[in-house]
Amino acid sequence: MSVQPAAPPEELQRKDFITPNDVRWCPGCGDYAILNSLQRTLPDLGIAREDYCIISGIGCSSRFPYYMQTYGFHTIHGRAPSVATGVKVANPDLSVWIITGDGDGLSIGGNHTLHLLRRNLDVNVLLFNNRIYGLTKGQYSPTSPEGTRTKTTPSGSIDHPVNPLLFALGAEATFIARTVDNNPKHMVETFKAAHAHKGVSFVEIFQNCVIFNDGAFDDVYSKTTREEQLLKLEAGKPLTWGKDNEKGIRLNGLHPEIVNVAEIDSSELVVHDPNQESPIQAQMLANLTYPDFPTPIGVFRQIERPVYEEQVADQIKAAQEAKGTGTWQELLHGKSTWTVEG
Amino acid sequence: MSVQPAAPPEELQRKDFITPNDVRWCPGCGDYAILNSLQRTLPDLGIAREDYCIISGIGCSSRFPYYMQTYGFHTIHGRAPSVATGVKVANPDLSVWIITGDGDGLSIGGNHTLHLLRRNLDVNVLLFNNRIYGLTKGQYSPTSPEGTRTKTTPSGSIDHPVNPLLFALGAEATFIARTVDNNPKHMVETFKAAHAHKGVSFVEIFQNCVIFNDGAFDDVYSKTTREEQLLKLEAGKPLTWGKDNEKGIRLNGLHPEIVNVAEIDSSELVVHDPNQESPIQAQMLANLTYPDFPTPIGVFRQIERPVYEEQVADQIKAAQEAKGTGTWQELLHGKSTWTVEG
Amino acid sequence: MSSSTSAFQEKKAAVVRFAGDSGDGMQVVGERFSDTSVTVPNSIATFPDYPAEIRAPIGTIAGVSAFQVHFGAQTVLTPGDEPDALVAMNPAALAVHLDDLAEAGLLIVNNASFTEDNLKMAKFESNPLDDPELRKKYEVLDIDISGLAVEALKDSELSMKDKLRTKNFFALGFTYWVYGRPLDPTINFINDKWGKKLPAVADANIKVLKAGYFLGETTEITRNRYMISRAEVAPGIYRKISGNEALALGLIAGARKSGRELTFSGYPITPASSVLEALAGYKHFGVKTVQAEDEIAAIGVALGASFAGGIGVTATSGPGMCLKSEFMGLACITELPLIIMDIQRGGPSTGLPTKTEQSDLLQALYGRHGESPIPVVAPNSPSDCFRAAYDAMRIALAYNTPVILLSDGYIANGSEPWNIPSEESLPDISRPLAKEGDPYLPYKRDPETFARTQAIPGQYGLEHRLGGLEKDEMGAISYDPSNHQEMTRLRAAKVEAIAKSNPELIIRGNKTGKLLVIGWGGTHGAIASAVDGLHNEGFDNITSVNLRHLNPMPTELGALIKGFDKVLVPELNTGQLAMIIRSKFLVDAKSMNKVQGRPFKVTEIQERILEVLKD
Amino acid sequence: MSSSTSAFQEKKAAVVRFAGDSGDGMQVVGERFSDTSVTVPNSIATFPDYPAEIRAPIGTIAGVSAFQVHFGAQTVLTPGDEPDALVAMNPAALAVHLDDLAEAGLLIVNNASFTEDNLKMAKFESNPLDDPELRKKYEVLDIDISGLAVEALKDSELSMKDKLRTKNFFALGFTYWVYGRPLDPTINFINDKWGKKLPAVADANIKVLKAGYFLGETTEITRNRYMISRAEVAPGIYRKISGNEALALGLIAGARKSGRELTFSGYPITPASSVLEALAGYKHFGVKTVQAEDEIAAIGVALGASFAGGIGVTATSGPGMCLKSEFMGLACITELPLIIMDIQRGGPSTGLPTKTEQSDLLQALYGRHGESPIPVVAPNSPSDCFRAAYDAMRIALAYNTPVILLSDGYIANGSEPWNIPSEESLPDISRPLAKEGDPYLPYKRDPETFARTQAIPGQYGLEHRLGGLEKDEMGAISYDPSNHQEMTRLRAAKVEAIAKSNPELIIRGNKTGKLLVIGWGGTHGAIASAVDGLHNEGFDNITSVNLRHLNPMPTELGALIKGFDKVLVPELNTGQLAMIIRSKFLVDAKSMNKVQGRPFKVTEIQERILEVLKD
Ligand SMILES: Cc1ncc(C[n+]2csc(CCOP(=O)(O)OP(=O)(O)O)c2C)c(N)n1
Ligand SMILES: Cc1ncc(C[n+]2csc(CCOP(=O)(O)OP(=O)(O)O)c2C)c(N)n1
Ligand code: SF4
Ligand code: SF4
Ligand SMILES: [Mg+2]
Ligand SMILES: [Mg+2]
Repeated sequence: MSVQPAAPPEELQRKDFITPNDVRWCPGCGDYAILNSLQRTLPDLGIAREDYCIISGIGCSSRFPYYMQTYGFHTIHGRAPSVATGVKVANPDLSVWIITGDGDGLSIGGNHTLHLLRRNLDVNVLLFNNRIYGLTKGQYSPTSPEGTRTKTTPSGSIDHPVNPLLFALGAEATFIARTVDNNPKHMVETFKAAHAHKGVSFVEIFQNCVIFNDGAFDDVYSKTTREEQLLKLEAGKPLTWGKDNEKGIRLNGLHPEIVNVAEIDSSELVVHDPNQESPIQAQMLANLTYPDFPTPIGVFRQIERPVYEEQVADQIKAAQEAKGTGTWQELLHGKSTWTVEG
Repeated sequence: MSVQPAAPPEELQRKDFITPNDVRWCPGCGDYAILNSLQRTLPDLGIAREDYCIISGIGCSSRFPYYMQTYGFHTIHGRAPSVATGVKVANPDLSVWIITGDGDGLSIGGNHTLHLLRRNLDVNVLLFNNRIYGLTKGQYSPTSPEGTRTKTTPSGSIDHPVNPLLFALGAEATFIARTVDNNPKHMVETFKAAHAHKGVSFVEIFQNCVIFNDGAFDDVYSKTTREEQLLKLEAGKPLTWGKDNEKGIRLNGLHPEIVNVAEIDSSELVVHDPNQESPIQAQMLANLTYPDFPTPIGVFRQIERPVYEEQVADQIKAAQEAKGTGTWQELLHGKSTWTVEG
Repeated sequence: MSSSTSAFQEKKAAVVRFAGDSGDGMQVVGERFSDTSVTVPNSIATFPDYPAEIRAPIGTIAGVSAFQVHFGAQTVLTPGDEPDALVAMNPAALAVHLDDLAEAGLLIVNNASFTEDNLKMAKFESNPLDDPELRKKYEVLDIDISGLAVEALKDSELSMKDKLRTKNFFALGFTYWVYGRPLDPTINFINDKWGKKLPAVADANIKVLKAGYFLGETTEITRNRYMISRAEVAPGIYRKISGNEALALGLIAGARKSGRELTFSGYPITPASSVLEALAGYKHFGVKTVQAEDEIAAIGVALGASFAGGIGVTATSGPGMCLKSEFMGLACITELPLIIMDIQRGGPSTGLPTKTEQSDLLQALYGRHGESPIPVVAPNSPSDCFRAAYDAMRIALAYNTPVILLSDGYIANGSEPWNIPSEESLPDISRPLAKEGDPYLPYKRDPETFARTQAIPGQYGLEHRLGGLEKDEMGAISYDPSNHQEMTRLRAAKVEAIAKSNPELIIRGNKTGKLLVIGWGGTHGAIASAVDGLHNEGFDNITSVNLRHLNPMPTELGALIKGFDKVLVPELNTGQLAMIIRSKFLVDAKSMNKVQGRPFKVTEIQERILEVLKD
Repeated sequence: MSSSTSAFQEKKAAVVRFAGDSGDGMQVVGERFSDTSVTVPNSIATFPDYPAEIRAPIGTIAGVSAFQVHFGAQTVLTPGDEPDALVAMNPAALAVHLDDLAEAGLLIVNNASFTEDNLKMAKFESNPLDDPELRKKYEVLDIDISGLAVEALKDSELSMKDKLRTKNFFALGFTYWVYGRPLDPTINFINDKWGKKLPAVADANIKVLKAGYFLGETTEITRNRYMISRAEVAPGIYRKISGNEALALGLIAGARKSGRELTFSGYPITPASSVLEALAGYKHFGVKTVQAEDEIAAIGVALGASFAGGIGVTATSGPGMCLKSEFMGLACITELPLIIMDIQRGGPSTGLPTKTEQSDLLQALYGRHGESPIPVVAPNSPSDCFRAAYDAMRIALAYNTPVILLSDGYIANGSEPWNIPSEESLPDISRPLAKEGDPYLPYKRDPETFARTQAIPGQYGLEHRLGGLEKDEMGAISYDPSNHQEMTRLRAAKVEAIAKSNPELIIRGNKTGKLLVIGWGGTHGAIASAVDGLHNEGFDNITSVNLRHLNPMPTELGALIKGFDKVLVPELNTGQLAMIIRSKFLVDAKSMNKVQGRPFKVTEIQERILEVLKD
């Protein structure tokens, strides 16, 4: 491992982010496409390669840092958010990306995810949701639908699954999005939006585990289903989808209902506004689930709120402006001393 | 500690639930009123005293089991939900009450609370929210408002607080309510509703810590403020409050707005329906916060969903119906054996 | 089917290793070979060796999967140090495993897979089969296994891909011929598995199996065949069992015999997951399983179940043990029955998660704050896991205590024949609850065992509160200094008292001599084989003993140690048991350590023993 | 103010304990008494003793709060075994503390509070002041402290409630008179505190303080006064400091001297919370503090900060240590600098959370899975916490390793005078990062220290990945068996190598003799006092030594032990260090144990020493 001269930020390319290590996911795993998309995204962000830091927990997805030619930390199961918090607090200038799985981030690590989100650190969380534990060979996960049969649930799982976006809304995260591993363009767009957001960015990625949960998302995102089942959110645009955008959503009281766009006045359609302060529209969207509703992808919510590590730094600056940066004597002498003469 | 003959369930009284132990909360602590209210509630539920089990974590509030003459388990910090899960899975007939604090249940124990809620065990969670760490003498908690000055945050806290009800909605809990320690009647009603709900019941209780956070809720629930600031939720009734119920809530799109009831048609008011399947109304209500909106108390949501421990038992019953209850030979012989003759 | 061609060389035991790509079905044929061998009967022990990755790319070194079986005419206690025969289905398998092959061992290679691509993936610069040195060192049989399998199926309608998939059975058939094993058990297996659903596949596999066998019969391809004759095996009904399966069965058996309902709660982690997975399949036995959100919750659920009157059990590996430690302290102070299983793997941290190690012993003994003694039981072989789990439950219930069971990846995944016990042969381990109507003092103790008596929610009139704060005998919170001292003493005395109830040490060799070799847990097979082997060579001044109980220590150990000049403690760690033995018995115990993610070899231990004897 | 009435009895040292209800201000007057004593100067040591409850009901036994101060003309190392004088402000205080009072000791009682209600709450059946036995055993002064305080304020406009609140200063004033201490320091304190904001309160307290003093001057109420003359104290600038304050300052000093930014992340827990609380007040020193959601997150944040190039620190107590253990393993295998402070309290589980104990030593050494050696440093007094924290940071940075610092509730809350070090007297502990432009091998080691070199995010060209899986020297994941063995060896060798850099043992007594008394951490004061005391009595065959470094063990310890016939290890646990010493040095070290939530008494240790000498 010797020093490789990296290009200046404006000239970085995908290849600059590829490590010499063999990538060790199963052939066909959705993780490859996500890796690819992130390697395509980072060169365009105007950040020097050495200022990226990828932090993960444990799981198939969490092997990610080993495949990115940046600084990386493959930590322990579920705890990436806390390590990332320390990294960001210590050095707010780094671009920090947390890679986690549905087990890592929502089962063992659910609490750290919650607190990371509410604290609003300026980091990006990519949650690879394959609705299964991949690395430990196929037990059900907190996002597996009820009735999922796995090694540990031969009669079907009985836990009601976590909806990652509803969970993130419960934590009042400032940026919430969803993307899919079979749409590189959408992934790159979403990653860029996540990066652009100042504050915590929570991105759920539907990720296919070919070995233990193949086709988990086919109902909504396969070639044949996606037009009817995916609702692409775009700020300022009405909520419509379908081959010719013929379907739309309007409100009945607080409740969304599907309408035929042709049959109604277009002003009745809900217009997507991710930047509204109230979380209610994002909540309404996060409640939409297959098969009753289309599955929204894109940015659900993006609002401004002070960033944790900046406030840490600000409080220090304010204290230093008020009191100076502290002397040895001030430090050690405390409120009162006495002298014993020699 | 000798056997005290307890009355049959229908004749139990408050005194049957009082232990001889000294209660060791600070004089004036809101915990006393809550204890009182629960001791008044339990005798009325038609359950034998020995079938109650109170399980807590660590904190001032979590000393609760020691003061209830029932079975009790004062566990470790943040982990009461998991112990309660084990108790309920092992014996679904018990009436299990989890007592937790804002630190216990939402800081260290946030993840267990999340998973308890989504799994929908038939237990009751009473979260004593005093917005402070009491037992450890006054550090800020995950529900402390931004800017709270405590021993650990002399310049003010910078973490955006958790809204316990939004969090519970993020976990898709089936019963969500809020009550206040200075209204025994409302507490008893709410506890009874929680008990009546089949499935997990999550109850946030505003609780005053006289020592470290005195008056935290005075803005919304003191004698002088409560009429203007508390919105009592009642199923089937419109959302109105104020001295003469002169204020109400109606919708503007997805957004609630405060109206003068006299100035609008009463059909425009939102009518409270805790039993609707969609969480959207409950979400709208949980978003209402002081000072922009009144603070709702009462039952936000109550829906039906299969109960975890019953499903565990059902799967066992189904397996036994299909395969019998298993013999020694079936257990040990497995798929194939061979015999070595003597 | 038996064979009359080439004469057999008689051997006491042999070791065969099947190695190939993860997709090549090596585990399947390895299992078949061992199942066939037990019917001989031979004594056997096996060791599967999976790649760390779920699915490494085909043909790579990371993707190699292997299965080793040791079978003998005398008791066999380990899967064998080094294979006498290696089946290598591709270049990567050869690259990984060739070094292990015994001198002049038999090397069976599928030369069809030695393509340029595959050689490159295995990082070979040239084809090793072209190297004359290879043939000098080993008895090399390079066979076009893929080609011959396809050839055997020329009349089948299976796709080419499916035809190629049968090649593992060709290799198996040929290996059967080498060792003169019957084909019938495998044919029966194939018919059971595919006969109904996929008769064409069944047919094909049988055909190819036989083709492999007949290759030996009909050609002069090998000069040597080996005969491992019937072993003297104790009479009984046998099955093959892996360590983790045996743990699951031991728990169910214990729950049945104690009358407690079993609630098992776990969080998946290699190599412990399969305990939860196994138990989830026993719902009709009344077993309740909960996959918790993490290891902390898992032990919490188990403890809750015990508090409610069931018996709670959890299983994990090292990282999970860290997370469970706070709850173990609570179980210790509340004196509730509970079983915590640690299937050890290579550490520290994530370490070598798919490899074996014994480095959690000191954690099991001391990995909690405060004075919190917990009994520790360590099974010493796959089948012993049954008895160890049963024993752990006995202790947990009789003494109202958490118990740690320390297994390891090696015995968890390894399997061996198990002489199935009868229901009657297992002791009664039920333990009565407090009686309704009697006065109840939660911490009143049995004067002999020092155990308290449990009362459970739902029992009339016995309401009480447990918790992590120190209590007095009445169950009331107590800050009284002397009460804390006394409770601390009693908790320790209780654990010490367990020793009386534990089975006696099984000592291999004389009770006095020059060297005592002390091992614990899964190294039993290697240590016993090493010492037994030396006994056979006349070294009757060496004795070995395996500790199944690490806390409390066996009462007779101190006296035993005194009878020897030297003590050697081989462990798959850097000397953890040795540390304890030195402290407890003030004897200059020498450590033998290995931290390589692999079990000891018998020969390694023998060498070290001879060295120590010389010193 | 000095006094000329009653003559003084000269004493070498005295112990005074103030005890009353939590609301009686006992901590305040205790602090005043000790602050006044250091100006004499006397050598002092103090021990505050709070109730476990936040606010127990007034007058109850649970609500008693006390403060003990030991002051002497010679070096004083503990707060004293038993008070020579006890001030009891109410019956509950008397009930709790009377037993501790020295034979014929001075008992000052506020008899105004001995009302029927208060007697009942203190569980007295009759008024103990009426018991003639009491007056036989002690020198009892029952004074109407409340009444006299109110009387002194008859001209004040304060409310009756506020007047009554000054009674603690009356008791203080009287005690000053008994020991002939000056009032000025206290008057200055009162003026500083209330003079500006609440002049009436300041006035009242001063008046009452003087009234207390003059009660002694003007009446014949006591026969005895005591004089503890000036101590020979090393010259320097002094302050009083508690253990946890000293930890905070040591960390800030270390961060300044190493050039690393300090990020401290903790989760509140008794008795560790005050470290976080103290550091939160040093923002202008560039200290970053994070109150995390739990102990796991807290150590994760600290480790992240270290990875990013700062120095991460976390502090907790036993239950939190359990939770942090998995992350310690990660810090160990990634070889990042990190400091974990464990302020021990009574265990197991929640145990006796407000009481002291030393029962986490084995957890600190072994409480993680896998072979994961971590250096352990234990400060031995409140002020020593400064140096220990500084030292922990030196080790963490020089060796790229997590370090555990083991303090305890006793030294954390206790305070003593501290001779403030100058900036120059502290060694440079900076450690260079890897150089940009040089090739970077993450696990290449310094040949002497075995430490690797850190490169941090933001450094150009040094991009690399760390993680919990075993790595080779290049930093690549490695499943290679011999690499794992070698890395395991190197991690251990690195920790062993630290011993060379640690300060020499401070040995009290001769280097050979009959008995070596080995202690560690916070028992230093009691053990040293005990042995020094015996030296004074002529026992020059006893030597004491306190281990500040528990891992690695001091290199010279083995040789030292060899020079003695016997070894005694007093510990506030059931024999944890003794276990290690026995194992490492094969010496029959005897344990002296106490698990009562309280420190050793000097006399207890002396008795035990004499017993062992006799054996
Ligand atoms: C403390 C701990 N517990 C359990 C494990 C085992 N483990 C590793 S990854 C994993 C879950 C993986 O699921 P997910 O996060 O969804 O990632 P995926 O493999 O599906 O990408 C588990 C249970 C571990 N490494 N550490
Ligand atoms: C593992 C662990 N960490 C920390 C603590 C210390 N601790 C006890 S209670 C508590 C927080 C209490 O806050 P909350 O849950 O809000 O309860 P309250 O006292 O306010 O009722 C903490 C941090 C502990 N007992 N165990
Ligand atoms: S197991 Fe599933 S998630 Fe893991 S690498 Fe394979 S396909 Fe991907
Ligand atoms: S500290 Fe606060 S919450 Fe705790 S008992 Fe006192 S008043 Fe109640
Ligand atoms: Mg997953
Ligand atoms: Mg609280």
